[in-house]
Amino acid sequence: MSKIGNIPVNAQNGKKRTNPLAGVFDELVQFCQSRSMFMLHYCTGCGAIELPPAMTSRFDMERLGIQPMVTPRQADILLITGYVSVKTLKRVILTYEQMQSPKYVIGICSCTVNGGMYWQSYATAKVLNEYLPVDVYIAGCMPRPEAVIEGLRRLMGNIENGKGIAWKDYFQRYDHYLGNQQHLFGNDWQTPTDIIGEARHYGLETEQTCGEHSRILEQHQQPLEPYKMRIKL
Amino acid sequence: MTSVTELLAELLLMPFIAFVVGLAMVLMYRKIAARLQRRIGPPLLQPIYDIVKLYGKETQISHGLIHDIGLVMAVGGYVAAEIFLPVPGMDGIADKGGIITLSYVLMVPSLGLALGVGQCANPNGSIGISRALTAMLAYDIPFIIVVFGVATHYQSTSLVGMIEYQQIHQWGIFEMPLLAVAGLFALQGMMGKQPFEIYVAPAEIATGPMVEMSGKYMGGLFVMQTFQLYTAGVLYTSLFLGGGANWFEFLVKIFIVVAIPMSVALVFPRYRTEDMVRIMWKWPVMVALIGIAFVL
Amino acid sequence: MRPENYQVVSLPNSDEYELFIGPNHPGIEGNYAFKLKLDGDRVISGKADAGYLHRGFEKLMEGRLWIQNLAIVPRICVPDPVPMEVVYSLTVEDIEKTEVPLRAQWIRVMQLELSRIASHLFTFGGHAATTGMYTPSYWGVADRDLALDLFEELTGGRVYHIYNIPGGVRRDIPNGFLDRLSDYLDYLQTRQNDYDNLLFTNQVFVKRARDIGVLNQEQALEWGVTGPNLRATGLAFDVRRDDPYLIYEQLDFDIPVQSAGDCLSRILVRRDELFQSVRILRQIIKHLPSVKGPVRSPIPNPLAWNVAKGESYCRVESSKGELAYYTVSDGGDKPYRVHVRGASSMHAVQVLENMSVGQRIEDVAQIMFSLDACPPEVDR
Amino acid sequence: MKCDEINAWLDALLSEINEIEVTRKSERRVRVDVPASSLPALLELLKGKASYVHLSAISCVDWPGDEEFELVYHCWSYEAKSLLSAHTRIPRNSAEEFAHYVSVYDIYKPAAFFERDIYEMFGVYFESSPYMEKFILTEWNGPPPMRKDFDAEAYVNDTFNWADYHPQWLQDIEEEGGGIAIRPEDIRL
Repeated sequence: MSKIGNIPVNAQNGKKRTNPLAGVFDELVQFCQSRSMFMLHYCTGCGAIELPPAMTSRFDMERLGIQPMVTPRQADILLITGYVSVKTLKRVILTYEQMQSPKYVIGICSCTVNGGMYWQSYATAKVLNEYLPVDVYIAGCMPRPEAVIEGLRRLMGNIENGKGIAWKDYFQRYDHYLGNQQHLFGNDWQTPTDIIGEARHYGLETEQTCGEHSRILEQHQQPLEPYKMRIKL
Repeated sequence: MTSVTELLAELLLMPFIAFVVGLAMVLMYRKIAARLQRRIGPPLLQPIYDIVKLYGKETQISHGLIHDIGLVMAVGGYVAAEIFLPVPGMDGIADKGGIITLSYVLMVPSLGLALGVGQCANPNGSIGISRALTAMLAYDIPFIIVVFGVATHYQSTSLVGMIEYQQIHQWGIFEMPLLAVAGLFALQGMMGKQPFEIYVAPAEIATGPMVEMSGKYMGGLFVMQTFQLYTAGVLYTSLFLGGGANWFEFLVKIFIVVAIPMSVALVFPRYRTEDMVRIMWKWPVMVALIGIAFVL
Repeated sequence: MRPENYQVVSLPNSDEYELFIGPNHPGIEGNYAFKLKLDGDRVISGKADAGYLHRGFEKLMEGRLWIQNLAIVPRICVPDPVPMEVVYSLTVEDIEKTEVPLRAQWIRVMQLELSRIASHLFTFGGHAATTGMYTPSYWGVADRDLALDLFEELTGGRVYHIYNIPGGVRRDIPNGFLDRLSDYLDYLQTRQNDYDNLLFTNQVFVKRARDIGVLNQEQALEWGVTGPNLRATGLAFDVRRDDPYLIYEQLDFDIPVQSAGDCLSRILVRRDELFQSVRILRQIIKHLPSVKGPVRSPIPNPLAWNVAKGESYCRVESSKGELAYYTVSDGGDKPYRVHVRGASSMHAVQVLENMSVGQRIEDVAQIMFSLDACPPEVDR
Repeated sequence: MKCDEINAWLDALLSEINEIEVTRKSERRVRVDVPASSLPALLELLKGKASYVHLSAISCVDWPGDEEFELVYHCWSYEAKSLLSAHTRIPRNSAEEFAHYVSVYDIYKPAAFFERDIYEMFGVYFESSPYMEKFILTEWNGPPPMRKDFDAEAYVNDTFNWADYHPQWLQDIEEEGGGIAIRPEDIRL
């Protein structure tokens, strides 16, 4: 596992807090997190067609502090707008693992809940929270912009109350998620992110972080080299 | 002769003021955009929320030492620029530096960003930064010509001296209208707004330099943006609008100055890189040279 | 595709690098990927990568009843769903030899044109956003939303309206609907000036879009380009006029044509088409009250409806181009085979791959949006 | 009338090819049944001499009962304003080994997309088609899914899990004898 820990992670959680104002500061950060949400600009399915109305003039999500961001590094929220085909699901998981915690997943449309109208389809994954920890589901086919905003507001409330912690579940029960991913993608599935290393770093490792599935991962894992750019002189 | 403690206080206070005013400018930009796009826009404290949130992220991915240093240079360059910009009641070291120093200091952020982004090894970032440097090259030519003309006209390279001159005589914009117009072009390029927003370009290169930035690095860029807007506004005000006799006048002037490029930005697409260079080296340079001819 | 772009650019390997546009990228339309091989910022080759939206529609349809399929066909093209319903109904009617009542045909055309307006408004914003101008996308989506409101009133669904069924439409139009439609058209025409000033005659935009992604008529025919993209090359072909369906023969409308075949002429064709749709809708508002009669012909119990044996190939003009369904029935209660010829299946794959060669990286996104490619139609 | 001329010419042209069966379905729709061996020649004649320059689509239909694939080439003529559907049948193999046919890419460029699609979905290999590789189904390892003998429902039940949703209110209703008691197949007439 340690071979792929090329990207250093500087977490603040590991340190012991001695500052008496730490609690106040945490609350301030939580409040700001709930008021400023950058959502990833990734349209995974047909529900994405209701995001432009929700973002633009008529419903204007920016008045709630929600704005689209371009790369996973910058974003807080991953909106899964509709069915995820197996091919997309791989990219979604890669994207999710590249995002910076705290990160949140919202499943929009019925298809993310239980397959929706594509329950017969051989190409779409059915239950999203088997593969990723989902904070909020917004059901409907497709949910209206009002419903999308309502779901986002609920997420904002959760974050403000300190309940938006589904991302920790991904570290705590990584073996479970990895097992489901391997069931779908085959045993040689791997991502360039060192989840177990990060979990240790954050102090979020539990007995369910590693297990039989992560052992399979270790067997198949190719050591990843950081990508170097060649500079032409 | 100001005492050392007073000077130190000014050096601390001036960047802080710049940050606060810059935040208000960011908010103003987003509000103008919202109004033009027929919507409400963000709440009043939105820029602060964004920055606090970004600094409060749990994961902070760094791409090595150079990445960190580059970001520090980018923000620090602007912080250093702020103390060369006189504001009402505070001159900082503006009378010692003058505008030549300032125009050198203003290049540091772009170079720092180039260093930091180059470390990310993301092709989008590299393309973005090469475009940013090209853009800098493009707007610096008219900018330098304008600065040269202005300095010739006022017979001074000190911003403090220029402001004093303008407050006694007349605003620079009335004495050198052509240079002021060329300066507006350079200002648009300096602020990186459409039609010269070539290096962010989300649809082309996924926000270019910011593509790998996350957490506090992204927050650093947001802070940099506030300084950038403030610097552009104050510089133009000092050169052409006579600075500010008091804070109210000063703030009104810099907000108006910044609002013009912002409003223009919202109704234009961006040029291609070579078009930007061509246009920057053609019209503003031509106008500025004619302006200089009048000044000389 | 300018002629010089056909030449293979030979460059040493070390200068080339790969860049992914998509699937998670604001410069890509929907969930789609485009892999570029670049030298500097010049594209050496592009490779489309589809399948992110693949749901296996054609297989799904084989497993569902004829009437159930109506619920899933609009999902094939999300921004412009009405042509999907209509063309599926047309194939079933063609196989069954069902006569569609005249009033239903008028109502269908009304929906088709309204859907075209909504889709084009969406495209303008997308195209402008790839060049860095975001205001038209805010305006366009907000104006499109008003069309969706009309759809909601007519059908009960904002985006997917499952309103057309084989044999007609589900129910008649609500009282006063035509007045509200007329108001909306008036509003759109008042906005025409704003859009023209902001986007279509904006000098920077014109400079940005002119002579980019040039597709001449010969190449367009060779690569099977259809719809507005073909009309932008100068060929006045429109399925509505040349292979008429429903009541398009009775309507009076022009086919806007541009000759340059670049990004600018493609968006201008769409702009003109939008106002032609307004013109068609005005005629419908005038004529529809005088067309009396039922809005659907009786069909057997839809849950046990064995459509006659046969096959049919029907096409309509969607906002993206020529949209066709090939439906085969073996006399059972489910389709034996439905093949969807997505309108942008050519544009998003082969045409885009060919056109991107030799272009600059800043124009790739613009070319894709100017072709108005709709990835779900490719993936199905 | 120009259209009529071209149509008459077309009829003469089609009579040149052996074992061809022309059905005129309506004013603008022509169905042609042609043996697999002479289809490329037919398409070449259509494009070169009868102005059918636009290949609208290639559809494939699986007929496992006849052990055959039916390929339908839909060509459109901008001048004659008529759509010609050329039907041909090729032998069908098992899913493991591909059926083979020739590509018409050298006649119609758009064919490449449709041929690749059929290759993925049905497992028909088109000789000399430029892109005979996975495109949409790159992550798919099973048999070609559009074949009739691939049972999607069984595959789905094997591969995917379902979310359990049996809330208290539904259980209450079921205790009273309600709930989802009538399945769709029970109400089929």
